[in-house]
Amino acid sequence: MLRFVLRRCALVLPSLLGLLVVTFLLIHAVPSDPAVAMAGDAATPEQIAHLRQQYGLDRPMWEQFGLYLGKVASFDFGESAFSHRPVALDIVQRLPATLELTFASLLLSVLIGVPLGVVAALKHNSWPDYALRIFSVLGVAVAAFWFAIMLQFLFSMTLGWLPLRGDLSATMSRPPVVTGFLLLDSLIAGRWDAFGDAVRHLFLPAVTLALGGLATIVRFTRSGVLDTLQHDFVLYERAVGYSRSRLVWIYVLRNSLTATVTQIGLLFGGLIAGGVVVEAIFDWPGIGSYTVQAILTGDRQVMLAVTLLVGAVYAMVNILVDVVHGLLDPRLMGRA
Amino acid sequence: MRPIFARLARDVPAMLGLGIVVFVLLLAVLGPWIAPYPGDASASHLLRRLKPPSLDYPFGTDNLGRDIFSRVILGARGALQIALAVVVASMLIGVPLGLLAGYRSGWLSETIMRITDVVLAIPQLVLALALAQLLSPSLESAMLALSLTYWPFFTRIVYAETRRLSGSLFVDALRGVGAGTSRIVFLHILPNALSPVIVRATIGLGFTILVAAVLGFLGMGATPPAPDWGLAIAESRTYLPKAWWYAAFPGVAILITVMGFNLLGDGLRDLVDPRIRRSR
Amino acid sequence: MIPLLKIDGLKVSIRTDDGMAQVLDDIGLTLERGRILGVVGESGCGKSTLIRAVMGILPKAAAVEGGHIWFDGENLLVFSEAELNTRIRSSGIGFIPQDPLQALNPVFKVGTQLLETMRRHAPDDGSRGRDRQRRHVARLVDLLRRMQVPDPETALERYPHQFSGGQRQRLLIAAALACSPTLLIADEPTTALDVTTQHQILLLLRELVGEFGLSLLFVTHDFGVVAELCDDLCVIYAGQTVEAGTVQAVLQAPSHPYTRALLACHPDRATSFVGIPGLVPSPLARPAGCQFADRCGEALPRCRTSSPLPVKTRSGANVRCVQYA
Amino acid sequence: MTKAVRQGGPLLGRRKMGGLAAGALVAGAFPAATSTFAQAADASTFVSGFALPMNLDPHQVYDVPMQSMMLNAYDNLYRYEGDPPEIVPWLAESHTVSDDGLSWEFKLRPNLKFHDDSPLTADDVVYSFRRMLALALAPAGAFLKILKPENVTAPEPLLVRFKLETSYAPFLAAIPSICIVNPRAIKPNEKNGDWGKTWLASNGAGSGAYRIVPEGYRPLEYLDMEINEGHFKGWSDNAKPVKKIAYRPTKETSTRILALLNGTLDCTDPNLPADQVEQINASKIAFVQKDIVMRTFVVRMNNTKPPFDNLNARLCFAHAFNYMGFINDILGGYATRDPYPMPENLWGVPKDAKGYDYDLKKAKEYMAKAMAEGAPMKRPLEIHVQSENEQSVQGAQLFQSELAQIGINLKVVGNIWSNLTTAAAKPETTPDMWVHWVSTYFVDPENWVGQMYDSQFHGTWKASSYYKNPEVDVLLRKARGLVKQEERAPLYEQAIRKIMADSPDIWIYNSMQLQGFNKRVKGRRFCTVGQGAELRWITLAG
Repeated sequence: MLRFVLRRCALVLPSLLGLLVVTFLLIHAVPSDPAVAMAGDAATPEQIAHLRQQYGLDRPMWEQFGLYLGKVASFDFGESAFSHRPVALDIVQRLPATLELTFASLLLSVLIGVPLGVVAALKHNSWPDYALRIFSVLGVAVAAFWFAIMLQFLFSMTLGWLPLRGDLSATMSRPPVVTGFLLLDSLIAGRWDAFGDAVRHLFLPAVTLALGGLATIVRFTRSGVLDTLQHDFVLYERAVGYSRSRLVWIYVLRNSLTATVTQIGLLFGGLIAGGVVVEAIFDWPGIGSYTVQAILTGDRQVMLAVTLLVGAVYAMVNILVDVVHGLLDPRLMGRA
Repeated sequence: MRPIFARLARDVPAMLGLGIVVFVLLLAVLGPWIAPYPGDASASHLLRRLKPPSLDYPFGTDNLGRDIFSRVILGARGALQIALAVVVASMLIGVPLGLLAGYRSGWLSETIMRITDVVLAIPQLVLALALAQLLSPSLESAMLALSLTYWPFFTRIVYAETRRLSGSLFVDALRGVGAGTSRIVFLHILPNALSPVIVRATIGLGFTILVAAVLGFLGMGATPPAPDWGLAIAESRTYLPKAWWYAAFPGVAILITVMGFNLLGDGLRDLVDPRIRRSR
Repeated sequence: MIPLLKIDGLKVSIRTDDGMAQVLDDIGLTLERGRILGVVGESGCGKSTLIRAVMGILPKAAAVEGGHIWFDGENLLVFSEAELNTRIRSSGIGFIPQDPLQALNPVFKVGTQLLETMRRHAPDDGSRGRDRQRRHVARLVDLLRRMQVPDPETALERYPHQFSGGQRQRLLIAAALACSPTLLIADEPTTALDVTTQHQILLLLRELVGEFGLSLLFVTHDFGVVAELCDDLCVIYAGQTVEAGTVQAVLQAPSHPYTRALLACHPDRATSFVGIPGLVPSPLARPAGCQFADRCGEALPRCRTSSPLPVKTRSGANVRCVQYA
Repeated sequence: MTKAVRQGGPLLGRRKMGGLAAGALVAGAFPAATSTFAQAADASTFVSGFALPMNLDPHQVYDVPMQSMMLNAYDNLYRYEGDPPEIVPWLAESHTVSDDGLSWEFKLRPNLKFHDDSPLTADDVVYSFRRMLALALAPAGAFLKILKPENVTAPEPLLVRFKLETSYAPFLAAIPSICIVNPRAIKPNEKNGDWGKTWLASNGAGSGAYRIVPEGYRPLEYLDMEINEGHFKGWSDNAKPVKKIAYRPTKETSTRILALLNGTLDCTDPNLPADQVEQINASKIAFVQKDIVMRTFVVRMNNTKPPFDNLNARLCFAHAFNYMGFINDILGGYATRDPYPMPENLWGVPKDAKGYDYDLKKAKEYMAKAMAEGAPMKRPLEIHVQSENEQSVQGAQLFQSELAQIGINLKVVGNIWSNLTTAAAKPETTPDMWVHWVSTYFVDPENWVGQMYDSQFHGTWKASSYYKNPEVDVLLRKARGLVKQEERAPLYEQAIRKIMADSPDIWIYNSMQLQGFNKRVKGRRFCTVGQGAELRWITLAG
């Protein structure tokens, strides 16, 4: 098992290097001169030239790449051209918020999506199935931002149950940063008030983000269960009198989750990017709004770092997916 | 073909999807003749800004006094154009690469598939946004960006199918009777690999409309005064929550169209080949 | 004494994309206590549907249109799903499936799966909780040892793919016996096995019937197996019982032309390898009259008009053929 | 046409319509809802919707969001106060300037203290200016050419002396843009001679009325500040100041409005769209504050590209913009028509000069003249807008539809600020036309006409019309070298008259700032520099 994981990790490195080269080339083909934007509104041409020299922007591209690679190897992602803060610091501060949101929404979509997918499969080709399929496709097709605003209306304005924006109330003091994950840090500090407040703030963005993932999970669980139900062992298990619920929710479901787990892996990458809109609407202090900001200002260091980061997360999650596949299906472990 | 269609006809969601797709296609073709104010594609009328839905303007008017109903109808053509252009372009890149990588083996195949993997790992939205910025934000650059990030999906599917088929008996038999490579690939493998490609493309059409709308939302897609749905939503944000109709109707148009393509694609997927359930 | 299992006039149809399929059309059979009944027929004649009807696991699209399934004097067809589960499955009727590789859930340990059945269906011996589970494990280990499964103590901790085909079939037989049923139904349990293993399994089954005082309903397409194992025989064709009687009687003097044709095909007996010409009629379009008429070498004009009913022949068998009417 | 309506009808699911309708109803009804999260109960925390700067170092960033942050966390030698803005002594008590305008001396108040209680003296001022010059980032723009680091000195503990390279009139006007920072807080955090750049980007080292709480800072997301009881100004003029300022910038307009209406925010950012005013004023909880600021809206023309190199062509375009339609109908009247290349409320504007009005007939006449002179008026033209800024898009769209009426083909191209400023660095890459605002970086004509129309600034975005008139260059340079306002004003008036005659750009309006406030906010004072972001006078009622 350990050897399997290590081998997969080793295979990831060349991919990440390839990703780095491709993004580096792409981003450096962007015509906008970072030095101009970096210097700010009131800058003089001399200031701009000075910056260009300071950041090595006047050197040939391969030389810039070499320098960058050397730094990346030591986890130094340079400095944002605009905030002048170390990109690594910004990412370390923001990634936990996005991960928290991503996990919460994945949890929601799995907790809701898997049962719905199973029900759709059991009611295959009948009205409940149709309704669930249409509903889940609606989830993909609805514009997240519009849905988010509707949630804000209902839960924050009319009912007043949940907060409108942000990750913590303005009047609530933040627990000391230990892990960077607000929920965990609240628990570590024993701050139940902050924990409750943070959970309430997490709710609406997580629901919005869960919507797209929900549809995918329903869809793949449904087809996974349909596939499993074709197998002889289901018939056997019925014949020897397994209870219906245990048959479906334990014995069939575990066989059906392979495709779903693959999808969860793919979703994870998508959620980080898809979080952009949700993070903007709910002012969630995560990596999504950071990325958009970087793109709008042409902040190359940040764009590179985020691309690498998302690529790395994508790769890690896919390794995790393989591991989970192994846990779900012992036959795969035998082969690995 | 006939029994497939008969089975599709019994799949209620898929038929709903087909109905929607046909309806949107009709709107796209006939839009300028159906829309009550076809001139509102570009004209502005300051005196009737942001009017709520009424008999004259069933969906209300926008920030420049244009009839949203007309613009929603006129937007169908653009939405389909983007979607088709992106999907066709991705297929033109992805399918030949997949055939090549799948039929040949050795370094060429390896290289193609490794590049495909790398491109797949690039966060799509980030690349699309970066490219949109690279070429200055416009519909064309958004389309290019989307195509550049979408082709690997086709390459993967075609690669897998080609691998499977080129190992199959009938291709061996063809080789045995001395059929040329291009003949085998184009006359025998490609048609067989086509059905998963079509399914992927159908879903891709819906997906592209949605991503194009997200790009529009971030100011990287269509440019004014195009009656683009995503752009309308982006423009409407300044007027929310009061002018709810401004965002709602273009939003519903996107919702229905994307839903149509997805339902149809899902139905086809269920029909054509159970195996591709596993390949996303 | 009433027979342990008696089926009469069983009719089952299944709704398909292309219309209603009359899969079972007047099946009748009787299994006396302590005996082994072989049910023989070609593929597609309705054997699987028959078993699923007895176990109460017919597909959703299927409907029972007539007949009875008497098990120990009670009609199983009127049982609810819950009653079937609590009173019949495993505890009353043990089931040995056709393909041991496909029948075990690949992602769960063998022990987990076998104990799942016992937890619900093993006879109540007064023990509870951990204690009950421990007794179940002990019984399974005993059974596995009896079935000659190697390393019975660790077998429960292994996954299905870690066993060979024959071993898996032994596991499943042990599973079928675990809850002390009075009837075993075996669905071609040896087809997936090689000849030697097949023989061993048959011997084992034969022994077990005597040892545990069981009755066995054995479904197969192979007369050779029937001859080796069974006491009684029931031949079905196109959803109907065409001939039934003791193995001895039927094999010595097969009455129905179909039985004769089948026997002629059997490699042990056939003088030359000839199949029965023609195809089983589609269940979607059952012809009028005798179902076998189209393929029957002895068919008469009236065979195509009137449906024969089963009659008793001199040898003591029941035959559905106009020749005997 | 009703047929088409009916066709569209069934597509919208009943529930969807219901949801929308509910949304609309709610939009009217929610001010009544008192939310658990409307934190009106806490009268000591002011939740501000002002945007945050890219980072917290006032020597690295200088823009409108930075002003709103630094006016509260830092102090300056002089500061703009009041409306209209007036430059007043702040950390300095007074200043003197030599007759040649080269030597400036500022006398500091005694007993000034930083947040760490260490004394603020002339040495710290010297350190601050040298740091600003060494970093050479945005705030240094006004100083780099005229001030060398070694020429900022502290001859006495409370006296700072500046020796300028050349006489530069706007020097005093630019003094409020430089914050005095605490070297004792910064120096321990310096790395490789970076002047503590990385550290100060996320921390505070000032003396202002409020103190930055570093744990409460996440770039562009949130920032907490707490009151500095020992601020040199004292708190005698505000009996109940807010104890804590919580910056919670809100990115989406809709969230911003909702947050104001349910009490989550005490104020929005100062760029509220005009269409939102009515709704907010109708609520029980909030209102919109209107203030005239100095922020002009300009459509630039690239004077080097035909047809814009032709005066008649430029005059044609100047007459084709529907100024009042844009201001009254789209901006709801919340702006002032400003025909000058400068805010009309600033000194140096020739009040008698007449600007251009919307008149398509005249535009056509000029177009004919221009075409007679060979200007390619019919070629497809492009106007670039900032996509993320709805108002610039609307202005361009309006212009496009007017020009279409006289047969000119204008294409609206969405773009973003960083690309536009890069493109504006060369005349070849500068778009035909583009749209932007010019905010108050310092209150001086130099901020507008000086930097926009003196040809020495070609290559910067402010001078991106590439206008060159030697007479104007002479006037503007002369005015820049003089110190006295009464001597400079006539020069600017003269220059502006010439510029207006050449019509290099289309000047549209001077902004009115719209900012939403919770009704519990009392005591606000406004100044156009910083857009009223200084919060030391604020009290929260209830």
